[in-house]
Formats: sequence, C-alpha cells, structure tokens
Amino acid sequence: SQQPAAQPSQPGSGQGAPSSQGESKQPIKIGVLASLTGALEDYGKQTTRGFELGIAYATGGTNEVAGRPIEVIIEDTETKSDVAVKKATKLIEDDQVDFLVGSSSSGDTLAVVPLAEEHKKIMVVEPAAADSITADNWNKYVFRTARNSSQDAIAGALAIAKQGTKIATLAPDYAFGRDGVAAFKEVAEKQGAQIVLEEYADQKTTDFTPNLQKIIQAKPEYLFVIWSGANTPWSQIADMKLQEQGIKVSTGTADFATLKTMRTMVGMEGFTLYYYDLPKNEVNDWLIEEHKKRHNGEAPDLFVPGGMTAAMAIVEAVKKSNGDTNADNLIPLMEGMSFDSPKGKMTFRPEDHQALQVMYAIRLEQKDGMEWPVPVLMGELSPEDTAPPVRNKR
Amino acid sequence: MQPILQTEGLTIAFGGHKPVQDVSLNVMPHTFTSIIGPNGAGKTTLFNLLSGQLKPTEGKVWLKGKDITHLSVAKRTRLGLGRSFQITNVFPSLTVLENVRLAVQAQEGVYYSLFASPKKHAHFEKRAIELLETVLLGAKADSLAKNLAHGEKRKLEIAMLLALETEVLLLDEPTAGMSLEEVPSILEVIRRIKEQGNRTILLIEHKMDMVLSFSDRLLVLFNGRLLAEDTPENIMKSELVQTAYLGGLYDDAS
Amino acid sequence: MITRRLASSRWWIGLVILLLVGFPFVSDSRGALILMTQIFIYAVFAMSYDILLGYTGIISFGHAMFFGIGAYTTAIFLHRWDHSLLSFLVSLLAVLVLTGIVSYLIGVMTLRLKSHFYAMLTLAIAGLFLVLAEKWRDVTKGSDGFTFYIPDLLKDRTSLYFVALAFMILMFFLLKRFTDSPTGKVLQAIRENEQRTESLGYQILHYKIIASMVAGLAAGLSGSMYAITLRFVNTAVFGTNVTLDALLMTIIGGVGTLFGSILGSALILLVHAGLTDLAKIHWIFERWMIFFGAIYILAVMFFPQGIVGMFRQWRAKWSKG
Amino acid sequence: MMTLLKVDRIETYIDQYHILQGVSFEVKKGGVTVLLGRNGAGKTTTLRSLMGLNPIATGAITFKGEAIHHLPTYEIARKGIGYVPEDQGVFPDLTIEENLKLAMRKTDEATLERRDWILQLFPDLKTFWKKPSGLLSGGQKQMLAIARACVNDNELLLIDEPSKGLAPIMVDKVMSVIIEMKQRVTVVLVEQNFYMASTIGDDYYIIDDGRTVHTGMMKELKENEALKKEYLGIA
Amino acid sequence: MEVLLNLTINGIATGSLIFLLAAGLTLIFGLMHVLNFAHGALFAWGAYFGVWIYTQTGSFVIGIVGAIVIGALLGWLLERWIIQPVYTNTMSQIQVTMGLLLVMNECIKVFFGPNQVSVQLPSYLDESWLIGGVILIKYRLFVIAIGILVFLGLQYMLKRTRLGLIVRAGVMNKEMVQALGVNIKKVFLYVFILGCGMAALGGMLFAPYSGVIHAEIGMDYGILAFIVVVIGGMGSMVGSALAALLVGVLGAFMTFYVPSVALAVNMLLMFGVLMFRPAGLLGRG
Ligand SMILES: Nc1ncnc2c1ncn2[C@@H]1O[C@H](COP(=O)(O)OP(=O)(O)OP(=O)(O)O)[C@@H](O)[C@H]1O
Ligand SMILES: Nc1ncnc2c1ncn2[C@@H]1O[C@H](COP(=O)(O)OP(=O)(O)OP(=O)(O)O)[C@@H](O)[C@H]1O
Ligand SMILES: [Mg+2]
Ligand SMILES: [Mg+2]
Repeated sequence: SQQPAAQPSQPGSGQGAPSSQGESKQPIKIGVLASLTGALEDYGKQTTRGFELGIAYATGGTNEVAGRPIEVIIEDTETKSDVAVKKATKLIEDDQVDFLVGSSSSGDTLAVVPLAEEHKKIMVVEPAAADSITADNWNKYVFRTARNSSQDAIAGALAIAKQGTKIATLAPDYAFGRDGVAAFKEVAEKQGAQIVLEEYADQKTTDFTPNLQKIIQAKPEYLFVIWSGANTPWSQIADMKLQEQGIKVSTGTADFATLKTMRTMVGMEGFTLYYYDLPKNEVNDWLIEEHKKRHNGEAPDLFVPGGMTAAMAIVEAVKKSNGDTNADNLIPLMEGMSFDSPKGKMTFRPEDHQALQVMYAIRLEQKDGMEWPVPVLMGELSPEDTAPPVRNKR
Repeated sequence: MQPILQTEGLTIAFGGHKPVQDVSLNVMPHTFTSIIGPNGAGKTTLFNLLSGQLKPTEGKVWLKGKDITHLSVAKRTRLGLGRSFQITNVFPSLTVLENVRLAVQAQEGVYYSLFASPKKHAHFEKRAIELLETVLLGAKADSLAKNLAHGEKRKLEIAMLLALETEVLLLDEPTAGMSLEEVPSILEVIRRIKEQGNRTILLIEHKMDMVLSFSDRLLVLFNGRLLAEDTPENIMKSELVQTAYLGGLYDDAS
Repeated sequence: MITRRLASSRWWIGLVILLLVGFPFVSDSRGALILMTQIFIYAVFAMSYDILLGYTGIISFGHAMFFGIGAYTTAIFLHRWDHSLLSFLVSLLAVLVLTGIVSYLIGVMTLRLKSHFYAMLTLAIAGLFLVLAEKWRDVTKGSDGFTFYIPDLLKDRTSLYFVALAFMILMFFLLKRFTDSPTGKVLQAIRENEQRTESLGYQILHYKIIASMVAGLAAGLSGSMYAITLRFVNTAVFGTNVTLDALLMTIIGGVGTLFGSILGSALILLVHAGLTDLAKIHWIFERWMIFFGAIYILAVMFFPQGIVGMFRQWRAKWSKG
Repeated sequence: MMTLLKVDRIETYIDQYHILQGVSFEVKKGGVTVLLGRNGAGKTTTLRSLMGLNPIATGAITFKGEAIHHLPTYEIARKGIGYVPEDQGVFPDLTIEENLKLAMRKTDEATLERRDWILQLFPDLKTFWKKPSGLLSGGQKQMLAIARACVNDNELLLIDEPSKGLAPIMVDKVMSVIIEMKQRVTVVLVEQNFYMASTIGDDYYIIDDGRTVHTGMMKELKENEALKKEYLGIA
Repeated sequence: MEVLLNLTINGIATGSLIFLLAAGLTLIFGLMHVLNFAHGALFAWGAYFGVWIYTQTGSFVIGIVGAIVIGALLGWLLERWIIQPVYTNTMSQIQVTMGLLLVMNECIKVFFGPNQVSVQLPSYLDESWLIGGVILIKYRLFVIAIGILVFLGLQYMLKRTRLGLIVRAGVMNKEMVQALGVNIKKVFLYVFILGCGMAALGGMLFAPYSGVIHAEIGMDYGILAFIVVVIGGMGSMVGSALAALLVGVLGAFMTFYVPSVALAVNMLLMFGVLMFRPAGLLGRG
C-alpha cells in the first residue's frame, strides 16, 4: 500500500486499470478477501495459504509473471458484508489492485461483486459456492474457480441416484440448503431417482431427531445430507439408527474438522470436492509436499487447493495477456481458458465463467493412525458430468 | 348545586379482600373534605379509584356530572382531577425544576408538540420557579429530585400538584414527614388555595389539628366502608372515632 | 448560564461539521471515506436507538427490524424498478410508510410490557422478520441476498460521503429538536416514572408509540442508506448483532445525549478498523476481537456514563476548580 | 448510666456534597434519644452514617466502646443495631412473612417470641401475612418496618420518623412498643411529631445544616417555649 | 403412536438440556437481574474445557466436574472484577458483558483453535435401543435425569433456605438487606458462581448431545437461554423448567408436523406467551 494518491474514481469511464504492457515494472496487485476471524476463519486461512502457494507454484518461485512482480494483499472480511465492501473498496481504490479474489462466504462475495463491475476488475471467486454469483448476480468480471452448489449437488446425485432409487434429503433451512436440494433434485430425477422427502432443519438446532423421525417415516433408500456449518447431524443420525433401519446416508464430505465429526459415518458413500490424497497429479503432489513443509506437517485441507487454483488461474491469464491487467482485455482471454490446478485441468466456461472441474465419488473408511474417517476414491466425476446448468442472463 | 365529584357503590376487590366497599359519596364544588380512618382503612385505595390508578370492580365515579369510571388516569387529570401521592412519587433523575416544569406543561395542554422550539415554551420554566418558591423549595431547583431529603420531596410533590391547577385536588398525607417548622407554611399554601374558593379539595391526613382547622366535612373510612360523613365537630364527638381511630392517649399536641 | 452553554456547544458542533466537510479534500484514502460514510449511517441508527433507550428508557433487542426493513425496501425498489434517483426517493417514502406502520403496530402491541419482557418481545419480532426474509425468497433471495445498482449520483464515494454526512446532520438536528420539544421532555419523564407521568395527564402509551415511531422511522432511513453504501442486501440486516451494535454505540457514547451516539459509532468503527489493521502488522492482534471486547470492558470502568458523560464530568470539575 | 453509642464529630460526603459537617452526640443505654431538625438538616444522613450506608469521612462512631465506623453495614447490623429507614425499606415483592423471615437472623425460641409479640401489637400484619408488602397501605408498611427491626435481639434501634403516616391510635401503639422495649433496647429516634418525641424522648439533639447545634433533656424542651420557638419554630 | 412417543421423549430430553443451559441464567438474570450476555460464553468454556479434561483423563464424570469447576472459577473472577461494579446499571451490564462475550469466545479460539470439536460419549452412555418403532437414546435419558436432579437441587436451595429470599430482596433494595445483617456481596458472589457453574455444566452436557462444539455456541444458545428465562417468568425456577420443556417438546412437534414455521417456533412461542402473559408463564405482576 505504498501507492500514491488515488485519483478520484471515475465510475463509468474506462480508465480504472492503471497498467498496460508498457509499464512492465509495475507490480501486479492482487487483493484477497477472506474471513480471517469469526465463524469461517479456518476457511479463510485455507484459501489464503493456498493462494500464496499457488503464486509460488505458478511463477516457479520467482513471484513474477510477464516480467512484473506480484504483490498480494490479504484483507479480513470478518464474514460481514459491510466489512467486505469496505475492504474491497480499499483494495480497489486505495491499493489499486488489479484482481480481487474471494471470499469465504457467499454473502461477502455477493456484496463485493458489484464493485468489481463498477471498477472493472476481474474478481476470481473462491471458495464461495452460492449459485447466484454465477447466475442472477453475475457480471462479466466474475470468474469462479470454486465449485458452485449445483456442482456439489450434481456430484452428490451422480454418486447415488439410479433409476428408481428413493431418496430423502436433509438440508439446513436457508438459501444454501434450499438451492442445493433444488439442484440435487433436478439431477437425481433426471437419473430416474425419486425424491420422497425434502427435510429442512434449523441450522442451529440442538435436536435433529424430529427431522430424522420424519425421514425414517418416509422409508427412503438413501438419505442425502447437505450440511454446512459448525453444528452437525451425524451423531444423532447414528443415535437414531438410520443405517439399521435400512437407510443409507450420503453426503459431501468437507474439511478435516467436519470429517472428525463423522466418525459414526464410516462406510458412507458420497462425494467430495477435494481430499488431499485423491487427485493424482504433479500439482497436487507439489501442493501436499510444500504445504507440509510450510505448515508443520499438515496436509492441505479442503479449500487450500481452491486458493491455489485461483492464483494459478490469475497467473495463467496474465501470462496470456503478456502482463496486461486491463480487465476488458483479459476477459476474452479468460473465457474458455483452461489451466492447471491441484485437481487437474479446469476450464472457465465462456457462458458464465464457472470453472468446470473434477469431483470425487468417495467412501468413508477408517484408517489406522487417522483422527478421522478417510474418503477413499470410488471414481472421478468428470468436469463435463458435473457441469451445472448455465443460469446467468447474458 | 350538582356535586363535582360523585361515587356510587364504589367497590374494589383483590381476591377476597375488599379494601373499599360500597362507598357512595358526593363532594360539592369548592368544599374542603377530609378523609380519616385507621391505617389500611382504604383511604389511599379510594383515591386510587377516584384518580384512576385502580379500576373499581363495582360502582361508578362521576366528575362534573360525567361518568369517568372507565377513563384512564391521564384523561381524568385532563378533566380536572389532580392528586398527590402518599408515597413520594417524582421523577428521580430529573431536576426539581424539570419535575415541576413537566406539570406546568401538562397544565398548559402542550401534549404533542414534536418539533417545537424549546424557546417557545420558556414561560413554563418561569411558572415552575414561582411554584417552587411557594413551597419553599426555590433553593433546590437545580438538584436532582432523588437527592432531596424526604420532607423536600413532599414539598415537590405539592408543587407539582399545584402546577396542574386542577379543579379537584386529592391530597394524600401531604405533610407526612414535613418538619415542624415548615408545616405551617405549607398549610398556609393550602389555606390560600382554599380561600381562593375555586377549588375542591379532598385531603387524607392523620394530623387531626390540620383536619379540623380546614375541613368543611369529614368522611370516616373503616375497613373499606364509609362509616360516617358529617361536620368535623360531630365526627369528633363520635365514640367510635375516639376509641378506634384517635385512641385514648391523644391530646392535641404541637 | 444556560445560554452560554448552548452557545459553546453550538460552536463545537459547527467546528465538527466544518472538519467533516473538509475531510474528503484532505484525505485521499477511499477506505477512510467509506469508513466515515459508515460511521455517519451507523450514527443515525444509534441515534434512533437512543430515542428509545436514552430518552424513553426502553430497551429493545429488535431495533434491527426497522433497519432491515429500510435496507430491503430500498434494495427491492432499486432492484425491481430501476436505479434512478427517483426510484431511490420513492423507496425512502416507502420506507417511511412501512417502518411507520410496523413501529406503530409494535408500539401498540407491545409497549404495555415491562422492560425485559418488552426487550425480549422485540427480539422475537425481529427474529420473525429474519425468518420472513429468509423464507420469502422470491423477493429477498434468502440469506444469499442480492446485489443491485444505485443511482449514479450516489455511486461516487465522495458524493455518497456528503450525502451521508448531510443525512446525519439533518437527522441529528431533527432528533435534537424532537428531544428538546415538549414531547421529548415527556418521554424523559416516562423514562423516570411512568405512573407519575400519567397522573400529570400525559397518555403514556401515546408517547411511547411516538417514540417507537420516531425511532423506527429514523432507523428505517439509516437502513436505506446502509443498503446504498453496500449495493447489496441480505438477511444479516435483521440480525441481533445489528441491534446490539446500535445498543453498544449508544451506551459507549452516552445514553440520552444523541451526540453520544455519533461519538459511539465513530469510536467503535474506528477502533474496529484500527485493530483489524494492526492484525496485519503484529500477530498479537490477529486475535483483535479480544482487544475489541476488552475495550468495552475498560470503557465501563473508565467512563461508565459514556464518552459524553465523561466530558460532562470533566467540564463540571473544570468549572468548579 | 453507661454510654452505649458515641458519635464524635462525624462528617459525611455524598458525592461531592458535604452533607454532615460535624455531628456529635451520645446515647445512654436504655434511653430514647431524639434527633430533631428541619427538612434537609441531615437527620436521615446521620442515621445512615451510623449504619455505614453513607460512610463517614472524618470523626468516629463508637458502639459499646468499640469503633464501628469502618465496618461494613452488615457487620454493624450484626453488632445488634436495628434500622427503620424513613422510606420503610420493605421489600415490595416479598410477602410480610418473607420480609420477617428475611429479617430474623436466628430462629430460636426468643426470636419467635419477639415476633409473636410484635405481631400481636400490629394485627394487620397477621391479617395480610401472605400479601406482597408492596401492596400494603402506607401505615401498614410502617408497622412492618418497625416489626422487622424488633424481631432480632438488638441493643440499639435507629428509627427514622416512625409516626409518619400512622393513624393517631397507631402512634400511641408505636410509642407503647418503644416504651415497652426500653428495658432492653436503646433507641435513637428521628421524629417530626413533637407529641411523640416529647412523650417518649429522654434527651434530644437538634441538627441543623449538618451540625448538632443544641442538646438537652426532653423534659426541659417540652416546658421551655423559648427554646421550642428558637429551634423548632413552634410555639 | 411410536412417532408421538419418540417426539415426546426427544422433546423432553432436549427440553431438559435447554433447562440445564438456562438454569444458571435463571439465577443470574432471573433472580439477580444481571443482563449477562456473556452467559453463553460460559457454555462454550464449560464445553471446551470439560471435553478437554474428559479426553485427557478419559473420564466423562471428571470432565463434568471439571467443567463445573471451570465455570465456578470464571464466575468468581467475573463477579469480583467485572460484574460487581455494575449490578445496578443495566446499560453498563450490557456493555461489559458484551465485551466479555467477545473476549471469552475469542479466547476459546486461542486455546482450542477456531474449528469445531467433535465429542464422543464414553461407551457406557453411548447406546440407543430400538424397541418397536421407539428409539431410546441412553444419553438423552441421562440428560433428563441430570435435569431433574439439578432442578430439585436448585428448587430446594431457593425454597428451603433463605437464599432465594435474600437474593430477591437484595435486588430490590441492597442497602436494606445489609442493614438487616446480611452480607449481600457475598451472597451475590456465591449465587453468581453457582449460576456460572450451572452454565458450564449445561455446556458440558450439551457437547455430546449435539456431538460437536464450536466457539460460537455461546452466541447461538445464549439467546435461547434468555428466551427460556423470560418465557418462564423472571426468577422462577419452575417457570424456567416449564418453559424449557415447552421449547423442547414444541420444537420437536412443530419440526415434525409444521416444518414451514419450525425456524420461527421459539420466537412465535415467546411472542405468544408474552402477549397473553406479559410477565411470563409463572412470573408475578
Ligand atoms: N393493589 C392491591 N392489592 C391488594 N391489596 C391492596 C392493594 N392496594 C391496597 N390494598 C390493601 O387495601 C387496604 C387499604 O389500603 P390503603 O392504602 O387504601 O389504606 P389507607 O387507608 O390509605 O391506609 P394508610 O393510612 O396506612 O395509608 C390495605 O390492607 C392494603 O393492603
Ligand atoms: N444523594 C444525595 N446527593 C446530594 N444531596 C443529598 C443526597 N442525599 C441527601 N442530600 C441532601 O442532604 C441534605 C440532608 O438530607 P437528609 O435526608 O439527611 O435530611 P433530613 O434531615 O433527614 O430531612 P427530612 O426531615 O426531610 O427527612 C438535604 O439537603 C439533601 O438534599
Ligand atoms: Mg394511605
Ligand atoms: Mg429524613
């Protein structure tokens, strides 16, 4: 933030981006918005770790691309939209960043998206998952490396839905859960499965048993759970003996902390976005090794590869543009762009800038010496298979 | 002449207990009536029924011929029925002056004036200061009401009642706790009001000398019932009042 | 003496306004500009709360409902209709009508309750609004919320700054006038002693409803402005945290002073911003919440009457010594 | 007679106000000492200072030869000092029964006896035994406050204007209570009812503007019209 | 039929848990009138430290005792240094306890990290039986039992000793209680400590109930405790117990039968109760 005085911003005029190929010694500035405090702080930390690793990897440790050094500025949104807007504006107008990356919560991201448009800055969305970011609230400056809720749901459906399968769903009673179930239902029904019950629970409830009771009553073959947040239904699912009553449970597994809460779910089949020993490729190998090196032996958690991917996508784009960071020049280059990631190749599809990516069908198994049940690969779900419908009105 | 304040069959029950039972009374305009009776006889409760703090279980209250049984306290005050309280009842964290000023404002009928300039109503303050002087509280105008000594609060209570300038004044033991040397000046205030002749006053008091020197009529309450209503002389002759209220020892002191 | 005090306070207020007007011309930090804009808007929200808390003695745990109604109403107008200035102004009108109706109804329904019970009841009602915003997804988009465009005039941060500043100053003088008015005095009497106020001939429920409505209207407007600064709205605007923020700003600034709410808002948001900046400089401040919380605690110990109360004490000492 | 309580030039501040500016008096065991003075003179503050409720800044208070002015209120009370405040200080949400139960530091035979004795003097209290005391009439609250101070085995009672709000017959009763208790209890009485003060008082002190300005035997004051006029404004 | 039974049993168990969370607040807020926003943070401390002790020692019982001790210790510190000066000032209480809530929640993250922690029951409590269609969960029965014990204990203490009286009187008129020879400071201290101990106990028992704890449980369930105390009627232990059961059972039934309003059920319940009983179920006046 040694940048001199900000010129009064000229909304609507096209001179937002200060750099062009000519001034190649100017650093490329990237502002990362993440929740570093509050309920989502661990997500934020994963993203920022991943992002730093991604820059290192993509620039081969030089921290330079197209002859320009990269400067990363990280800001804490505290998972509050107004803070996010304040920080984003500071990044854009005071620090004059060229790219925005973020953020840990969909709400924060949505609040920042209009600023990206106003100031003509590319915003790489990671790891916020709300569909509306690449649908109703989309603008052309938005690119998402994170998977969206629909991709999650499709992966979940592909993992269990077959012709005639009876499925009940359990999800938290707010936008995240409702959207997820809607997307899941669409795909599952296309696969010929039958949704017998959509059950929603208060995300802060202490008692899931009435919901589970209802699910037992509906006699599905599968219970598909979409859950996010600190409170989890797993121990009560075990208490209510769903498995014994012939109901198989499936869900997307998330970070280590929630895996630890799923000890009772060993044997469960479901899917995941990432677990560090699932993808087999060079990038991921490097990520695991480097992450362990930097962070006292810990393996990378759920959103670390996402952060890394965001960095790699940006570097790739700047390489393509030869150091030009003008967003309007970058957009055509990035649309349809494929790039490496710890999960293999990803592609920003041109229509809505959503990165299509691999997802993993898994089974939870107990392994010796592990604090949590481990997702074991059952099969990869290809980017095409998990491609969500295009919903932005372009 | 029509009574200014009138009740009929006034009764209030709390569970089985009836502190006021079947009280019917007529108070003529511009008279001074005192109510006496033992502790717990229902005097304050009767006031509460008249002023609206309590709603009767049975019976009715009329003020100036208008049935006010179901009116709120505030409405009764606006109709001209003001009272002071036995238990000191002021605005503790406001200044003494502000306490009285609020009463003056109410008297002037400035109820809803949301965005009026404070200057427009500066004369309220002047009037309030006058009243404070009247009750010998001028020196304490800027103190917070809660910091007053007990007797001073009683005076404030009276100043607030006077500020309302209501036609009917209900005074509940106004001088309880007031010091010997200051009682006379407060009595003087009450006497002046009485002599102006345009007010109707109801007084609850245990100080017999005061009751006797002011009252046109005396009401005696016993166990919630109106036992007697007569001139002070006749009441004082009553055997029952002598034994059950005054007690043998009582001789006019002070 | 009273007039002198008034004059001197006017002098101060003039100086503060002058400084604030000059601020964008000396500061080139956009972040600071936004921070100030938010301070102004929160200040209005906190002042509206002070009408309840400081002047009428009512604790509400549901004040966010008006803020939320304001934010959503403006957001929906700008999103659904168009994002012209007219649309914004009409939305403000709608906010006034809506918050007016809601605050009136709440006043009528609930103000008969005693302190803590009233507080919890408003908590319940605000909670119901939160659920409504969550469930009425066609309009509100649920907890994800939605973004919208704002009138071009307000897009520029500097002009938004001035609009917000003007808004705060206007509301300050309006509310000040209100609290100094005869009605405002009656509110203070109600705070002190309801029963006695009534026996002076004031119908307390009316006054409480007036207070509830004035507070509700002002809060609604501040919610509108808040939405404008964010260009985004989601269910968080109905959250209990929003109410608690206003509550704390009012208390820290000094209840029953209006000006305290402005100071409280400034103090809390500035300290907040300062601490989060420090978090980047020294690892100790990564857990800046601890320091933030500690400041609340210390503030109670060092100025229990709020900032304004502290100034008053100093002045009292000064004029005596 | 021995001196039970000695108050020596106490000065008390409330906030920044210098309320008591030198109050001194002595109370002899078994006597009734009356504090007189106009409204706002500092009588209540004196009693509160004795109880430790308004701690004194300078001076000394000795009770049975022991300095008590540095003690917290509850310890002063436990030394055997009962207090009837001028606003009665009943706990409005508690019933009469609970008020008394709370006051009784012991539940031995003697305490129960004292309770029954006092209840029989104030039958109203028994009638409304289970009623929240906030609903009592002014006089009934006064009775409760007195009863509460009498149930314990106190040696000294500080009573602030007990006659206030009492019907004449009740004033007599309270006087007889005090007279009856005189055998074992010493009383400091603040009273505006001169009839009562002069009937049961032994000594008097006049407080004005936070100072004790005059003292003497009650018998003399009763007779001496000039004194009465000078200090009490009555003839 | 089984459904009804299941819903009722689980509702009662949840109610019992909620009662345990609210019992401490019934003392501190209901009786002592301290608007303690930090109460929820005590759940979190009780839960985290209790679970930590439990995993260190391997004994659930020691964990419970440890939680209570931690809670009591905190209660002592808080009362002495922070709450005592603000007993009579609601505004300051709000400010100081909000500050405390932030500090205490954040400290949890310092000690235990920001992530949720999963909690497993000892084997002797970790069992459930499927009998017909009825599911009995051992731990829930355990919670019901503890709830009853705590209720009886507190009720005895408040009714059979002068303590309840003293606290209530102390809130009304502190000076007068002292003038009657009661060391009210000490009494308040003890009651506060007791309330905090109860809160920590509630948090500790909550931990295996939901199977996972996180630093924000203080925020999430603190409000619930306030709701229970207010619905029950300030300071009434019986009221709190009733209200907690109502919240638990009604929550279960509404979730099952009227899921569309399940999110709003606590708020609706509070709204309904207060509209018809402005001082709560068993509140006076
Ligand atoms: N709200 C109430 N609920 C129940 N009982 C009440 C209520 N108000 C008054 N009482 C009872 O009614 C009786 C009469 O009380 P009131 O205050 O009218 O007496 P009073 O004549 O004014 O006595 P005093 O001379 O002592 O002031 C008392 O026994 C009192 O306990
Ligand atoms: N908290 C306070 N702050 C400021 N001044 C006070 C406070 N309490 C009492 N005073 C003042 O101290 C003086 C003495 O009060 P005190 O109550 O002792 O008088 P008193 O002799 O008992 O009078 P009364 O006969 O009216 O009861 C009064 O002038 C009163 O205004
Ligand atoms: Mg009376
Ligand atoms: Mg006095």
